[in-house]
Amino acid sequence: MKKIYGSASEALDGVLREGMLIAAGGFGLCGIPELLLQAIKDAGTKDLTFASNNAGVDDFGIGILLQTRQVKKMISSYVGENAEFMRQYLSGELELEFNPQGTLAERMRAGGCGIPGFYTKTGVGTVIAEGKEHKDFGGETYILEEGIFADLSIVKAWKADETGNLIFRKTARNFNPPAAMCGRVCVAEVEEIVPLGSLDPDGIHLPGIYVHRLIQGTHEKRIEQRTVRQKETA
Amino acid sequence: MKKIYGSASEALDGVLREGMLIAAGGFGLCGIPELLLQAIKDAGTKDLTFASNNAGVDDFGIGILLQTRQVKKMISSYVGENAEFMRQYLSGELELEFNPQGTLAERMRAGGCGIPGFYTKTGVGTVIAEGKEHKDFGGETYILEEGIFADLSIVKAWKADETGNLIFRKTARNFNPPAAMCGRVCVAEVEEIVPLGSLDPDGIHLPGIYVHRLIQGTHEKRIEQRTVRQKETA
Amino acid sequence: MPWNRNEMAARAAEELEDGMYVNLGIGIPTLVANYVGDKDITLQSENGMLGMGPFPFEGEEDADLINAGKQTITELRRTSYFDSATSFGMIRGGKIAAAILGAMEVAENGDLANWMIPGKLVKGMGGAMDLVAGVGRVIVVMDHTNKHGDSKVLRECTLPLTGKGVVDRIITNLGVLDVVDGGLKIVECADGVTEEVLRAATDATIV
Amino acid sequence: MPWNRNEMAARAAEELEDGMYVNLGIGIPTLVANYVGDKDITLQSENGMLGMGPFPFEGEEDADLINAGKQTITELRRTSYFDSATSFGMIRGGKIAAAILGAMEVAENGDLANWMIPGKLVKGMGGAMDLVAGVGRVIVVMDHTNKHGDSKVLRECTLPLTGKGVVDRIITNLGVLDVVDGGLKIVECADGVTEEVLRAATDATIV
Repeated sequence: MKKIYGSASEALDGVLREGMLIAAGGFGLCGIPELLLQAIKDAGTKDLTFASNNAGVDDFGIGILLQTRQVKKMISSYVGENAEFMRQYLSGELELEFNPQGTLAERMRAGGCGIPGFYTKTGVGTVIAEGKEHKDFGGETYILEEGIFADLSIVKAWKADETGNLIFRKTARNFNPPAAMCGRVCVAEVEEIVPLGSLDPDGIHLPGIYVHRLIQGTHEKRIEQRTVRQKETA
Repeated sequence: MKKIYGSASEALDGVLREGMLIAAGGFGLCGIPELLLQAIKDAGTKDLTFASNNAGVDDFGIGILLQTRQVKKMISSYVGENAEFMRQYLSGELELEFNPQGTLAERMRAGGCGIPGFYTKTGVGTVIAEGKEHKDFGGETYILEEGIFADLSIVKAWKADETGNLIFRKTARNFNPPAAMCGRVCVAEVEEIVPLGSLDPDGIHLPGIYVHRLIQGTHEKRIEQRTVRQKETA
Repeated sequence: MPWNRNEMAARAAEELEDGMYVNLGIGIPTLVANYVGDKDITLQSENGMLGMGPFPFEGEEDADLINAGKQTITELRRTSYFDSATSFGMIRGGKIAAAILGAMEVAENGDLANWMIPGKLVKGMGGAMDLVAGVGRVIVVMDHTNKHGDSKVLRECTLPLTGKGVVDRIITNLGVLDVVDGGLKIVECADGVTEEVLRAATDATIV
Repeated sequence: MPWNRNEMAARAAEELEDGMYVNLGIGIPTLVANYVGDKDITLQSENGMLGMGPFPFEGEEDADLINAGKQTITELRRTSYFDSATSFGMIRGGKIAAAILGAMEVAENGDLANWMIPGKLVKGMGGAMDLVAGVGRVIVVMDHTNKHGDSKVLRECTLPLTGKGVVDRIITNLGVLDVVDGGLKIVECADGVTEEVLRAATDATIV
């Protein structure tokens, strides 16, 4: 049962279709499945809905699929830093469903864990709560949020073994595990596929059961806000 | 802000009270907070409710608190291997709330994650579903299960640093992370407290934010079912 | 001649396909692992492990490494460990392709009873209710009749249920039955067992 | 003389106690980290990190290590990383003792608006709604008035809310106010600011 594919395009062969819901990992430009996004652009699949915390920037991340008008709808918590996004949104070409960031992450995990709905205090009394079921627990009001069940997950990890066990690096983990969990099919791109047995079984961040297809590639890993401090001189 | 205490009894000082709800980690006798359970026995606190997958055996684990009649109620998925438990239960001295194992684990995580209720398919159409709210999602029926919000969590880990970052070993992880999450106060016992900075930040299983008090001790780590295979002779 | 325990396990192993993640229950299901042959099967242990290995050699037992039956086991090169909430998340979320479980009773509508007998000591359902509710395919392996010779394959379960309409396939010492619309369908008879014998031993609608 | 940005941050830092886990928002709240002194404070970055360190030295930036403002940062010896679901689990679950956030408007009942202005470009709430709903104590740090001189502390918010009744304390350039029954209570005035000046600048009930 080979999970390793030769390229992002090969790994996506047969799983892309118009109008599908794709859950994508990443926060800002950190830990995004950049190779798979490029392959989706190359495939030209249209009318996609993305559940993704952000929408990338104009020329990187999901932004490249906005330029080609492949995205119909975004389910996100924050879509700043993207002029093309705003243009399409304001002109009505692009649908947008704002989710609070934690609600989005939990909705992905819930979908992956067979939980179709859960209650949260987040957003009670705000526009987010409109039209949602309200329910009291212990005298406090919560709203019902639904699990996300995606057709496809695309995620980026640091290392994998051939069975798809994944480890992430620092804050590049972010939405990748919950996004991976909630897809019917999950394709992962990694910086390095290591020999079976070289990952610590106690240190696996995402077990291979969640990963159906796998590619290794070279990542640009662009930095959005380069902030530094000066070395103090003695 | 010191989290490290000198002994299990010191770590529990001021947090035990009669009638409280305690979430305990462990599966069978694997990864149980054996030192803290012994200290609760020594403290003699009564009318305790335990959310714990199992109830130990007669002379180890939660079993030692059954012998001293300190337990009023168990919330568990499996309570075999314990004659004293059965005696107290059948005589009406002990209350028992069965939860499916996955429902119990998720109820703990939910409590720790501020989720007062979630829907699951587990138990629909069984005695477990009686009296619980039913709700349809996508044409399928689910039942509402509530988060567990414990007064105290007691867990056992392998290693900790002084800030309470924990790592577990192999299948001794089990219920420990979700149990730790759902307590208002969490006390952890570990085999070794290692110097700050010696745990890999990418490999922390349970961040120190969940751990309020910490002890190091020597663990018996009893094996319940010793099963082996024979070495093939050449 | 009906199948013995090992033959039932071997037949159950035929249900498993390359690449599957599988949960095996206690008893005959545990034996299934001996018959997977060259197939690339990953076993889940619901207490928090994927890639369960065989029992350890004597002296190599590890108290921190047990399966859901609380037996000492070993790890493999593919093994990963995780907590119980994550473990049942993958079960509930349908990530486990198949569970092979024992049963006390199975009904023709797929109802399963395998966790309690009223009036007897109740040990608990453990992870059984989660497994039957969540995994992709539930295969029951059990003797066709109980020790009194009564069918364990029934029109309706008499015991408290573990899950409603959850069983896909039943493998017994007499043969293999599928749960289909309107009742059970005979897929296969054990060697030397005729369809008549199987029907006669089964207290359920066979379509 | 009203407090400047650094003085507001320094005042906000007084809210933090030894051992606290804290989330700092973007803007003035970020400066609070400079004033915690010897106190043992652990900063959370909601994209999946506890124990956030300072900005890296030039040339040591790591694309895999950013904060919730997408800035490059560093780790500490106490650092742990986790996924976004876990991160917001700890926020929603009340494990973070305090959040210090900026705001566009705060009302006397604790309502907070800090994520959108209708008719203007909407970027999204990010993690703000989760933070104000979940953390133990919400402290707002902001200028008392907007650039037109109008009070940002109001009887009722006019902008879409981030959270309802969520703010505990407001620290502005003019002083410190607590949300209490019936309105706001003056805790402290900035150096050289009189209670009369603070009242006059505040378009809300002061009790």
